[in-house]
Amino acid sequence: MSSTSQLIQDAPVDKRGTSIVGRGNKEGNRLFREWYGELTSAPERKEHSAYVFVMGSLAEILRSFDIHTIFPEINGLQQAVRHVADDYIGQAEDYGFSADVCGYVKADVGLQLRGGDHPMGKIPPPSLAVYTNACNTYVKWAEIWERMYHVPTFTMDIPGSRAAGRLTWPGHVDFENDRKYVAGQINELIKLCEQVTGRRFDIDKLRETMAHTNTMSRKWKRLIELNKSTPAVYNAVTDGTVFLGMMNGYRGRPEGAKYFTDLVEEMEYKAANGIGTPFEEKYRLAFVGVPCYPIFRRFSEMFTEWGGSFVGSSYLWFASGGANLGYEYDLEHPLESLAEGLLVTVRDSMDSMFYSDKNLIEMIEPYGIDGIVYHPIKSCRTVSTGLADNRRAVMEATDVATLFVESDHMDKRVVSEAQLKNRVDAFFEGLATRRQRLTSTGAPTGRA
Amino acid sequence: MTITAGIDVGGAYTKVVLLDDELIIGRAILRTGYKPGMAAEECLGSALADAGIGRDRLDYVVATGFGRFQVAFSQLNVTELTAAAWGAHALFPGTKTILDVGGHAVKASRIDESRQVKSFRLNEKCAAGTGAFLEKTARYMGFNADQIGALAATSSIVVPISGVCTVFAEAEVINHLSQGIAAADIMNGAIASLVGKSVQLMKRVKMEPEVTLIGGIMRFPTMVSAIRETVPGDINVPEGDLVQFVAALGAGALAQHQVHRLAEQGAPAAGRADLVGAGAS
Amino acid sequence: MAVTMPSVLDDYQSMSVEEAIGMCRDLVEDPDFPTVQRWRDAGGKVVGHFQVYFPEEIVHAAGMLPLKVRGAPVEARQGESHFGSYLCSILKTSLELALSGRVVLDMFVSHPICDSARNLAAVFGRNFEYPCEILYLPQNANSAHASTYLRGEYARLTREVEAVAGRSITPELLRNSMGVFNENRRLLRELYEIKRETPWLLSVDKAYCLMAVGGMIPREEHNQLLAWAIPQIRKGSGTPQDRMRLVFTGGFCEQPPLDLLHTIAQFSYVVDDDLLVGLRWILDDIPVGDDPLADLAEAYLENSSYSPVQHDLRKPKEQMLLEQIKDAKAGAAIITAAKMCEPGLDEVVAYTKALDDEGIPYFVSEFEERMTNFDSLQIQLETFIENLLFA
Amino acid sequence: MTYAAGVDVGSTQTKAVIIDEDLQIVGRALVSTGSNVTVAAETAYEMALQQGNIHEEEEGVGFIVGTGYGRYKVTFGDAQTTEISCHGRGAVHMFPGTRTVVDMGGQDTKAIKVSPTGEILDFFMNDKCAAGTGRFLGAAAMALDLPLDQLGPTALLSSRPVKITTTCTVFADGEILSLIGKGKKVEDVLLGVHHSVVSRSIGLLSRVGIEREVTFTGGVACNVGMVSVLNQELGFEVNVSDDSHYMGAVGAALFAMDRIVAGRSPARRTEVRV
Repeated sequence: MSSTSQLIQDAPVDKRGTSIVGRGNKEGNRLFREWYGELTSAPERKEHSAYVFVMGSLAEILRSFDIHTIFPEINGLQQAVRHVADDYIGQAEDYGFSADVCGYVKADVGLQLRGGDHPMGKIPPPSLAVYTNACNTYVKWAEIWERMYHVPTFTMDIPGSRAAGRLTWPGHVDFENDRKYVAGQINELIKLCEQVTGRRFDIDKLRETMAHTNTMSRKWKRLIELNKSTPAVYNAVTDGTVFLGMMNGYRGRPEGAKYFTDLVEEMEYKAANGIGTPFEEKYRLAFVGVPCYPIFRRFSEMFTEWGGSFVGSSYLWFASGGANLGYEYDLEHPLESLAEGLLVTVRDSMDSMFYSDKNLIEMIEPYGIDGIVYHPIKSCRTVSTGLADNRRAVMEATDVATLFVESDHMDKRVVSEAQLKNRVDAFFEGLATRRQRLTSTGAPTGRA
Repeated sequence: MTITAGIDVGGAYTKVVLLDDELIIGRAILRTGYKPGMAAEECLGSALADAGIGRDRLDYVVATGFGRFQVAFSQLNVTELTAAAWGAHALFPGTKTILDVGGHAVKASRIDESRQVKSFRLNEKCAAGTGAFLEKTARYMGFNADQIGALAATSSIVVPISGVCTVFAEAEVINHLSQGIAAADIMNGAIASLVGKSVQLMKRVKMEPEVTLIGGIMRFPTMVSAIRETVPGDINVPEGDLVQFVAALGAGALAQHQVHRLAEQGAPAAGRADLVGAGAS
Repeated sequence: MAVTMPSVLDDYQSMSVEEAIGMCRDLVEDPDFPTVQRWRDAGGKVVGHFQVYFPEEIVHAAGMLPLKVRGAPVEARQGESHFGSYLCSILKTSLELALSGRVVLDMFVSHPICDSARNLAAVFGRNFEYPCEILYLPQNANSAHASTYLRGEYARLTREVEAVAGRSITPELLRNSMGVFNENRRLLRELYEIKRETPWLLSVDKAYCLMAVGGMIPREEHNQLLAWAIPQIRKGSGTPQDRMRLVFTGGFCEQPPLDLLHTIAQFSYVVDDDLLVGLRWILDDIPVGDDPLADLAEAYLENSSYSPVQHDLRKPKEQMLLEQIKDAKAGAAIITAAKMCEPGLDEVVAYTKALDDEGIPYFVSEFEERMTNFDSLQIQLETFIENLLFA
Repeated sequence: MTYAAGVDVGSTQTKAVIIDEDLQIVGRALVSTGSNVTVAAETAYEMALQQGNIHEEEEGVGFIVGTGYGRYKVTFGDAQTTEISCHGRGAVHMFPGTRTVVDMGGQDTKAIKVSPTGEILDFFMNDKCAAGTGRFLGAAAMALDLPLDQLGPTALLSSRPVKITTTCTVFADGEILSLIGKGKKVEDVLLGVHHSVVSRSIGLLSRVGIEREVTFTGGVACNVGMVSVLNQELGFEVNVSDDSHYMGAVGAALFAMDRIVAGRSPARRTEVRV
């Protein structure tokens, strides 16, 4: 049984709980429930909560004001994996939202209409909302809360790459123009937090949260590299989702720093001892897009039962807010480097969605990728719009096998298990014949 | 006494209702086929026969339905929504919300005391939520449309059918069948999915009681009872197959209204059929 | 005038204004963009910019043709194969125009108006050699730093444009171009005034053709056309009819087919709308000072219209719509959204709730640029009118 | 003599094919799938045996491969393979020059890119919407109450196709009837229907890249109208086999024969393999 299904099923953890292997998922599940517990009880303690998003959560600043960060995206995926999303979505559609609107948005609208009743606990209303433009739907989403709660909403506008690979760096006139803009907005956000909480901004507290994020980013980068080992030490789609929950939920917190330090220790141990995931690894795959949460476990089994192992996922790049860069803030100049870091990491999140073809191609050799699975979803134009074209580019540049299957990460109505399985089976039948040919001609076949 | 005709040229069927003032004196229904104009002619003919009167007795004719512009002899053309408002109001003066589930469209509207349509929504395309879906499902399982009600009535289980596209929803049906699920339960599921989509439309027009259900699909008691389960307040359903004639009845009632109005104005009975006709292309 | 702009329109002065509008309609509906062809044949360069707003002045000042990329009612046979299932049509047809060679560009610019639009720049970039980029218009219009940032972003764009044009854009050239576009927006305001004050003289579809053609011809020429047409339209012979005055909203990006606008015009007066709002985004003349880029940036943020794709706490969209309806003395609204247009569909919810609260009648209708069947729209329109007639 | 069998369980029809060691088709059968998939598969298989008058007692069928959406319901099968692989394999077997396959069935259309050895290089199917699939033609036939086999011939009587934009099956009859209502000729409307279906499929084909030769398989390939419009739109002739309807089953039978030849045929099993 895959570790994430424990997360889904609340299944008891086995006796080997003490051993280092499997610790990450066990701890992850515990911390995850603890986090939702905190959120549920926050109002009793008169604590403030901010609605934020995974790409640029500004957790470092919010945490320095002891403002809880609530991720509607994570609430949404929990509703889906717990098979209750359709009720919430239906309620939002009755409210007037179209069937074509993002399922995360509708699951959240339904949640708000129910006063925050969520399978993981009770989600408090926001004291404020902070969001970047990394996904434009964030902005439209926040407008819904403006109307529902009349709370302050803050757009942290972060200009992304103007074109593929055209990255500018400190010192460059364009970079500095962007940085000034972001730095200015950070000061405006700090003032807003002071107004909301009635507390003075404490730069040393900011240093602390940034230091924790530094550790987490460093470890996150390492974690991603560790899956170059054969067999893969974790499933980038299922286990990866647990890690993402921790990365976002505990960003800027000591628990988060410790969690990822331990996790890297676990994965290094597994790598050193050739310990893989519970499934036999026949084909090494990269995942592009957002997982299919309504049938999360089944979706992953469709691949693992053929020996398909997800060693990498673009989801771990953009949904971690660009932590994959391992960017570390300069604690001597917290505000300046927060602006720079935000710009660099959120820009990378966007690049991982709009321009990921190059990164994928570069990933094939070191990670021994046999196939790339593209899973664009109805809900998310941000992630999905470019994927068909991205795939064309990758197939032109390499002869890696690819699979393109569409469904959704929330809306069961457009998830057809039979259709998905049919395409996945055909993909693996193709991989099998391809491997026969390659082995017979002695050509390299990834790591397998 | 004023004799008027209301003609509803629908996608599947054409219906005619003859009114003598308030009283229904004749009606007829037949398949529209692909010559709506002719269908209207024939249908009016049989309705006149049914009433046992001659065509010369007609004071005013109002046409409605998608084929209304093909009706050569109407003085006035109005939309199904307007006609339905008049029809539902004539049968149930307390009507505030109308749900019309037809073969190809589901329409919800909210009206006021004076039959003014306040708000309305039509089903979006690509929603497996039209009457046609029920008939397709039934046909696939070897039943005809008239057996749908009786079939579903024998079931107490609702098999979820979630597909957005009717064709893929059919595939779901096939899958259920192949897993040995009873046809009745599948029919029930199909009805439930149609009801769900219809009720959502009513919510979007901010439904108020009384709700009046019209359209051929309402012939099936299961459909009606399923709606009753989810929708609070009074729900009216026209007697028997009258459900199919509500728009035609409304057109006839509107025709009566026109005759009297024009009489007051002393104007000749010429409608704005031509004006609206300009909208046809 | 530093740049000589070739004339790309046929001689319309000899036509009746109706014929001239017919000419515009043909040009607007022609997927081969003949005026752009003529411009290229005369050796001109073309910068395509996606919806909604783009500072065309900068491209104009470099002597290039700013082409408003707004899709087209074409079958996106090649375009489709570069995209997935759940996308608006304008994205696919815009790419189709370029892939099929109907439109040849020297540069393509998209904007962060929506996530599909940003992706479009990446897709173009993977398929074409010429520069394809995103102009990051600010999404935090309420930051004190937005206009300084935007001035810097415009400066960056200016450098890119200069590189493509192979000539530098002096403040003088830019000020001159800003004058041309001020004039253009003034004329468009006149056009909309006619629709608002005397709608029987100018139907929404005709006004649209006159306006839209501006996005594909040199703006000087558009100014001449409008200056020629407007007085004649004012002198028109139409007589007022008892029709419902409507505001049409939802046309800010993907464009509804002209036949849809025509259908509406047959039953009602559309006295205001948000069609191609980008051409009218700046509400008044831009003051032309020492720092024209700063003036452009300031105008974008401080003196602009509204749309579902700009977030500005000072412009709650449903409030803006209600004001628009009030100012246009309209009795009802048609709330539309392009299929699969996330920002548009999100806004429909807020719009309808506000209209419900105000008791303003409206109906909701989705459209697609390639649709040809308007039955459902027509039913809703007629029901509206019948309600007035048989109350 | 050893035989191999392929059983293709589609959403509307089930096909079975028996081939011999020379890869020649010796028996074929087609039944409508109906509500009991397993029964349909058995019936088709038995009928194919009879047609090839093969008596399992003496000369056995060495291996059976099930394919199609109901492949896991072929409880007497020895293995399952997706129809994607099978259509690719079948098409390359029938037309060795095949590089692209377009398969049009009841409710989906597949575009498959194959290597000379029949290896699947890429494939694409319509997921979200059945618009412009064979089902749309079926709906047109029902609306105009024409027998399916008359669709093509009738359409080809026309020279002026009507432009049809709504390819949504649900609204097909409405759209078609209103066109007829507006006085359009039946054949012009039908040709329009064929054009719209073909252009949807070409859209799908260009996702995998249209490389000659193109082989047209599936039930819809029996429609002469579709073939001629497809040729016209592509600008070259596509391959169409008399057995195009059976192509999935043929591919499955070929895979079955591989297994026999590879001598890896397991003891006949009859339990469900899911």
